[in-house]
Amino acid sequence: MSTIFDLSQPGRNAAAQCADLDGAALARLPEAALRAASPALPEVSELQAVRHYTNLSARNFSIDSQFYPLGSCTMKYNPRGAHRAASLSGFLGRHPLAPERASQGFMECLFALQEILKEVTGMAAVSLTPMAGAQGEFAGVAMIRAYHRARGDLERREILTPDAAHGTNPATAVMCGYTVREVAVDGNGDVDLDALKAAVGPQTAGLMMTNPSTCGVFERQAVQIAQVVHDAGGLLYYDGANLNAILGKVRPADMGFDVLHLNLHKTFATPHGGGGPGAGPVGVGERLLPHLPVPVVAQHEGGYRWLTEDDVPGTIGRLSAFAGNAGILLRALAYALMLGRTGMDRVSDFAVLNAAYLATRLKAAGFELAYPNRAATHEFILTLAAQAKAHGVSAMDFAKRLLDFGMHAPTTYFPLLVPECFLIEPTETECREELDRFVDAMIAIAEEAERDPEHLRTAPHNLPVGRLDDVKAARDLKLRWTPG
Amino acid sequence: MSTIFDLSQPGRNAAAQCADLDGAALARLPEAALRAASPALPEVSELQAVRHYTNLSARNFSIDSQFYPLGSCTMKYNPRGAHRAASLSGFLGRHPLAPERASQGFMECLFALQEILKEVTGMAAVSLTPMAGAQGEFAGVAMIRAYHRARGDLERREILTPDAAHGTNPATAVMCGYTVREVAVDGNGDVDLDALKAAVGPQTAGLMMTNPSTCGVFERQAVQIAQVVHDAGGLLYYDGANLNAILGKVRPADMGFDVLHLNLHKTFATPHGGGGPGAGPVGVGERLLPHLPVPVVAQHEGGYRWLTEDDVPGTIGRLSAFAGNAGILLRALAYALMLGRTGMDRVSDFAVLNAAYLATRLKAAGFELAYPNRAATHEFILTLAAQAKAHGVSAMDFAKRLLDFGMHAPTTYFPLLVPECFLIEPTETECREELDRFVDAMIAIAEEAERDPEHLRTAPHNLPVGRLDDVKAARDLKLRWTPG
Amino acid sequence: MLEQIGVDSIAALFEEIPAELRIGASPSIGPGEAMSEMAMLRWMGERAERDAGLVCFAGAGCYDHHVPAAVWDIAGRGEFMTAYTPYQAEASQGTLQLVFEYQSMMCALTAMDASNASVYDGASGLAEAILMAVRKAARKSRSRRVLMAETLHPHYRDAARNIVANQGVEIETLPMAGGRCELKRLPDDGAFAALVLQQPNFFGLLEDADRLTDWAKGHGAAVIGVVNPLTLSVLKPPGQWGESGADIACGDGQPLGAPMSSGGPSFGFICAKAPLTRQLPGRIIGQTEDAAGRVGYSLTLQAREQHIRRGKATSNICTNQGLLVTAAAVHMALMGAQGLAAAAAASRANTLRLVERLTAIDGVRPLFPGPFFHECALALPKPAPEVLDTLLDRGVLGGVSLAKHFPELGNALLVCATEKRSAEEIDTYAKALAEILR
Amino acid sequence: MLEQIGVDSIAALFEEIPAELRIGASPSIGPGEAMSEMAMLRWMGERAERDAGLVCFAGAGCYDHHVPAAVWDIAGRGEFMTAYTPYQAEASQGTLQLVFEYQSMMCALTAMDASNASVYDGASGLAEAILMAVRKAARKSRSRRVLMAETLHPHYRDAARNIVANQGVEIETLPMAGGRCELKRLPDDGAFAALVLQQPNFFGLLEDADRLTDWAKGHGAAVIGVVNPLTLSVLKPPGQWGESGADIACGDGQPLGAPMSSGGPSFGFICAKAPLTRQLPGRIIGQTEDAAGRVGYSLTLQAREQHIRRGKATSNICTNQGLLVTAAAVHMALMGAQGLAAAAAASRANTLRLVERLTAIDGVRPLFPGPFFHECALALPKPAPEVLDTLLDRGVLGGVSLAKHFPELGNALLVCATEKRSAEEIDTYAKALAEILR
Ligand SMILES: Cc1ncc(COP(=O)(O)O)c(C=O)c1O
Ligand SMILES: Cc1ncc(COP(=O)(O)O)c(C=O)c1O
Repeated sequence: MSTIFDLSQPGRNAAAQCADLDGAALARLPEAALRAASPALPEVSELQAVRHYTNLSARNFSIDSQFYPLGSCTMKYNPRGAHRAASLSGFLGRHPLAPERASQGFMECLFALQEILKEVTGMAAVSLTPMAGAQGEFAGVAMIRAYHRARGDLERREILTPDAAHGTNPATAVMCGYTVREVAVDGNGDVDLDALKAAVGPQTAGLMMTNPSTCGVFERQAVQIAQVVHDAGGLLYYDGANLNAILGKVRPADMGFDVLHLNLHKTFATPHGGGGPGAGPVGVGERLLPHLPVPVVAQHEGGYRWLTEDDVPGTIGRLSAFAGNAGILLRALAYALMLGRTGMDRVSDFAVLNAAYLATRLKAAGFELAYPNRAATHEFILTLAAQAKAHGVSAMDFAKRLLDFGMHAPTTYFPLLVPECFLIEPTETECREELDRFVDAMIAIAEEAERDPEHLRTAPHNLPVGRLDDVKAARDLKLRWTPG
Repeated sequence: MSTIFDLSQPGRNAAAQCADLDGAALARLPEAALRAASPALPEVSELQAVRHYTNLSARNFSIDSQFYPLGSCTMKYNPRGAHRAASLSGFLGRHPLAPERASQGFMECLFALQEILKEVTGMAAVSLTPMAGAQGEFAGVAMIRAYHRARGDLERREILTPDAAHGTNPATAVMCGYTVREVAVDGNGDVDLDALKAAVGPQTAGLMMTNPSTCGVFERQAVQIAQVVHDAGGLLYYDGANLNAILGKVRPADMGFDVLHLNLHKTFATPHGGGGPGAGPVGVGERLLPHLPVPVVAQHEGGYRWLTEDDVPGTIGRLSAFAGNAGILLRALAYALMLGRTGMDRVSDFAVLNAAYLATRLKAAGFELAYPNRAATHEFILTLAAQAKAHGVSAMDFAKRLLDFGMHAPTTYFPLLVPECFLIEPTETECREELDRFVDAMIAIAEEAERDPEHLRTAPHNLPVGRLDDVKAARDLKLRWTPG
Repeated sequence: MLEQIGVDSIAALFEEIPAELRIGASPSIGPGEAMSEMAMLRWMGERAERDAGLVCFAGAGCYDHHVPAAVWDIAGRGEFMTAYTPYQAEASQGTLQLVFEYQSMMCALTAMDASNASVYDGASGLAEAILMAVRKAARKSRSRRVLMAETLHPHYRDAARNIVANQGVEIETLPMAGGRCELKRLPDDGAFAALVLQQPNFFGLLEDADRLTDWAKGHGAAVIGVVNPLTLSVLKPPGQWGESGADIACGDGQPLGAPMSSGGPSFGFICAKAPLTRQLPGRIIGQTEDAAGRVGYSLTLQAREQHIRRGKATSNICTNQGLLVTAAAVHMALMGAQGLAAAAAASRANTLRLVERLTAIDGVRPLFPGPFFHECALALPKPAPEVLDTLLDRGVLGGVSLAKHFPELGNALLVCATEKRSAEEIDTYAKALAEILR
Repeated sequence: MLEQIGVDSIAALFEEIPAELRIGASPSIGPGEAMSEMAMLRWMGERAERDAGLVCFAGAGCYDHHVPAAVWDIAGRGEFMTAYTPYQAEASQGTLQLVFEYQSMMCALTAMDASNASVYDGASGLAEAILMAVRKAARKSRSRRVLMAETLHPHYRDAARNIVANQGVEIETLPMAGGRCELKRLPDDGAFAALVLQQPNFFGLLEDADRLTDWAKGHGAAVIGVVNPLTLSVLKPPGQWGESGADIACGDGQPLGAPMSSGGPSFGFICAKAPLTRQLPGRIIGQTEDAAGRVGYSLTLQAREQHIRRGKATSNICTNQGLLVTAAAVHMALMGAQGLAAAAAASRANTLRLVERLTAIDGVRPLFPGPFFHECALALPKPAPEVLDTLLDRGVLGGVSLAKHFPELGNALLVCATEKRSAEEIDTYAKALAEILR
């Protein structure tokens, strides 16, 4: 499809969006500060822009249009009502630095969300400010660091992660100045306790893990793991990306975690926006309370006030210009209000039911589960190694061919431990018929893999473009439009 | 694609939309008034409904996604800003029967629109209440009828229309209790003055016509026609569907028209919504003033008030439950405000420029114009009779094949006078490149008609369905979903 | 572009317009300086703001119901909103299938066989329904008389009469007693083409639809039921009234996903029993197939319509209220029968509460006996317009005065509390009214 | 479904969770009774309403600009809003091409060679930019010292420091005089990895970006320009500062289509000169082809990212602010260079007017000399927080107090009037302030 730049014609514009350029206002600016030539932005009519982007949008798979069982990502339906609530003009039009007195409605919402997240996680306090899971991780590990430092315990230079951990975990540890040591996961998807015991020591600042793990199984030794790490003087970090599997069933605090982040955009109703935004609030136990990032909302004389650096002297400080992704926090609150007490529980009920059903059916259809002895949680892993060996088709070939069936592919090649893997998360909002359609497609593709593997290897065939050359993209770097 | 009923499963619902059913509230109703069984509406989750209708929407051509040169229909881009303005919660939340004191903002808007429409048409007064062009026509002809009756002139039983008139014109005349007499249009698209003179008489209540006419040319004898009809005691009705061709250039009142309707959804910014809604305000000269349909907004003691039957005793009365399609009227006002004085003129400038350019290019490409001696107005007619004769392909075949090129077809077979015709209205909001693409497509199809006419006759080939069997639709009537 | 056309100015393109008609170089029409979108939104916003903020207890044909957020997110999609009437079926399957689904839902709600794709609104739709019945009668009784319940919404009565009178149709009134049709005054003289009754009626009361229908059928008249589609989730559908059901069900679709919007746009619906299908006005969508046997949808029975039949069409309607039908289909799919019934029940519960609170005030009492659905007419000790005006100062739109259309009923006020009204809002209203009437 | 799985209850699916960890049958977590969408919207609506209605004269990194209605009509389309990060390129060409276009636009605005697909916000983005420069310096000067203008937004300074300090990066301050960087206090000791300057700076004043850039380049330090993208429609882009241009341009994209939204979500952008491309954090989209030679787009240079490189990634960022980038691309396409420049100029004109009006009041004067862009720091005769509080009662959000971050500046207030502020609103503010200070 043409780019918007290809549609551009000098002098064309969306007239209604151009106030008269008040040259006089610019006259008093120093010449040297001004730009010599207008930036080369596209010059198009309003219709052209609207049509171009409308047509572009049709080239996306999305929850609103397709089944999207991308493991670890929780691509579920997020109620439009939550989006509406966050889009109320009173919220959208609020300046972040408005005085507290003029912010009580908003602050009440944030406070309510803090309380809800405390309840569902069992933590002592929550700060809503991190802007995504990875920033939540950063905040959490930075707090662990601040904790050890505050105690004068300066030699703890290492963060442990299971080798199946999400990439953000080790990357976060490094951003916080730590080195990473990976701990093996055993054949049933549990952390190898002996390996862990061997790995911990006085250099251990903490362990980052998620539960259910990225292997799609519930880590049964969570309490023992906590024991081992705590005994070594380390703290436990809970990556909350998989919370939808246990919402209302288990609280991370009860498993012994000291600090966690939640991916509100996964568990609590934010559509993923083609890459974001999200929100990654952190929750802490008593030990890390003094280090919570600011701002935080506190109740105060029948109203609400911001806690800042002055109130939390040990804070790791602010991590963004204002108070985080406010709009995403409001969506999460709206969602929680609609779920209510009983609904929280239902989220994990259906997340796990759907995954278990899908796993059962795929297994019955002859697919191999990576952890056949384990119960599926909200997601589970298939390994297509047998198909790869027999027919020379990779998990990626399966994935691309699924697109032709009008379904997004599951997560491929993650976790890295499992060869030719599909990490499948149907989510709690899909209905059985959609799951059945997926099974049908998988069966059809498996048959095709036998009959005509080349058709898989060259898939997709029904999309606007065929399989794209990633190597060329990286080799002949073209990162912006240039004329001609 | 499955229907929403096919997705239905007993007991499923969009939980957040179901308040608890308060059985007690219904208990006190008489048994006989209650329904025995719940209506068979679909039972689906919110995700299912959203996904179903999102995917259905992708099966539409629309202005936002395609060039749509449907003659007479003015499929132009309507600024999203106008839609936004009409969607302001103060407007959407207003009850139609709120007292005037609580309606001054809204009424000021309607009054402003009345004034603008008076100015652009030159009429003495405007009533905004008709809900579409055809209801505007009804109101206009009903006023003509009321006028003659009020004068005791009871023998005028006939309404004249050019034979090229839009179907709503004769249908309206009949709805108003008149018989219709058609007057021939000559080879240049002008009304045959002699035929008109022969047709008028004491039975003539009035003449309905549009200018530019449905032949896509400006009726040059408008003043003479008015003279003839007026001399015979009839009144002149102006069908304002084509006003975008002359906005700011000529006023219908100056051409001698006594009454008119405007299609706000064509000239003044309302997207057509897959069939509506629209708004068809009527304007009248002095003679019909006493018969204007109510309600109308009047200025009153520094504010605004409704004129009703009590204020306009000769009114043809109200035509709808409330005050017409308020939301569409607000869009029209928003659009007019953005156009301003100079913008009105620009509408017709570009409407005509685009049509003239397209006509010139198509002619140069070998297509036959129906009125080659005439200047194009905002639209023009092509006749594909030569192609039909040479290759056995109809205008409909051309139309269907155009769809394959990602463009909507022009209006086909209207006006009926011109064989195998395309009535083409590019509209004022399209840019030149889009027009050129259309010409390219037409040339490609014309070549294909020579080479492979069957490919046209079986088009479309690239859409979700092939050519649909209209005969079967009418013969095996299936007007609603039934199970199985 | 001018060069290709062969002219040297845009003005030259208008040369066929006789010079004496042309407005001239600088037209002085229109509303002053062009506003940017920003300036326009400010101007309109100020006016919208001016009327905003009343808590609505008015009904009378237009109701403040909840509309799920998803409804207009979907209906507002460009592909639905900026498409035209689906003349090119293959490029319009989105609209066509959606309307087919809508027709199916409306048939389910009304227990009728066919639905069209909408008319302008409930009132003008009633006129079309009457014309359908008169055309049908033309083959039998040839009657052009229509009997209309006095308990019908007065605006519906007016609009319908204003429209059908042009074709010589006469409307006669079936009088009411106690706010409902007086059965014993059903006339015995001559033939009627149709009986028009509203259920629940204008006052929110339930008519004896069964007996009225049976009477009409017994007298050779068609029955036209004017109904509120939301209440049909609970109430007996017109297609099942009496022994053989009404012939036509019509009404306003506003309670199905349309904001009040000052009364428009909403949409009118018309559903009919099979023998009347070909009398329906406007668009109708039918299911069909392409050459490969794929199911598709297209406009059907077009020979009823003005663009084909011109003067012989069943109506002059062309543009209808398509986008509102789109919203209604999505609304019904999201709400389901259960959601609609819950909204209807909650509206009734709230109105019961409201009436209880208001009639606890000295001098306020129900105007009529008998069960109402979710609207109720009250008798006040002071003129209703005056009371309503004072309530405005307290942020309450207290209902609709019946003074204009039913002066004989005294100080009468029609109130309604939908499912959106909270207990506090209802109590606020009661408190305000008590103070005003003190 | 349970039958197929072979269990008899949903609870059985959770049996692997150790019993002692399970919350039990009736969890008491969460916010009470489930609300319907309607009830939730009422609850949230009441709170949104509570803070609404102030006329905004606050800026300081978040601005009340006009956003064309089309922007969010497009960005809010389900296909954009409910898609994930475009890992499956063939099924994500919509997002991918759009971001590619966005990158191109940002490069045009900043005169840089490459842009990423967004980071969280301007402040955290600055931290990433600093880490980029430090990594680059690791190959040369190995300096971990960064010189940061005192005139930078204090929240940016804090956030950046809080983030980079964990990696042992030291931030030193380049002091200001008269609200601008004091050139003569540019240090001479040792090497810096980077110089960070903001243009226009926190006080709205214009720095001598050319000389600052030349100094830094002369001393082997990278230049990081923190810029407001709207002003770049008018101001010299960082890529052209001084002799050879800044190395990195970053900032907050909020002025490009994002409502103020209490500060988020907006998005951070980072653009860089070619040598730094591979140091960029987060997603980058590249153009490529399929086997048939059709142009397509995909995530590229993924070897920088955490999902591939884990601990060796350039950043831990994963989820970014994609939807806001979507809005920004549509916004820039609709506004064009001309529209952006007009909005910037109108904002400046309004702020000039505002400052003129406010400084006409006794005791109110500009805090600093010299040209500002569209924000201005004023000196007041009373403490700013107190004045702001009183202004609230008159519906005016009068600006941002500098008391907390710059107590040494006395009673200082930072004001801003965007293109959305009308002359009347400005006059209302001036009148209110005059009364308060009387
Ligand atoms: C298990 C896990 N941890 C962490 C993250 C990072 O969260 P975010 O993308 O919000 O930064 C993700 C997201 O993909 C995840 O799946
Ligand atoms: C020339 C002409 N007249 C009248 C009408 C009828 O207008 P409406 O569809 O709004 O009823 C149309 C609409 O198609 C038209 O093109």
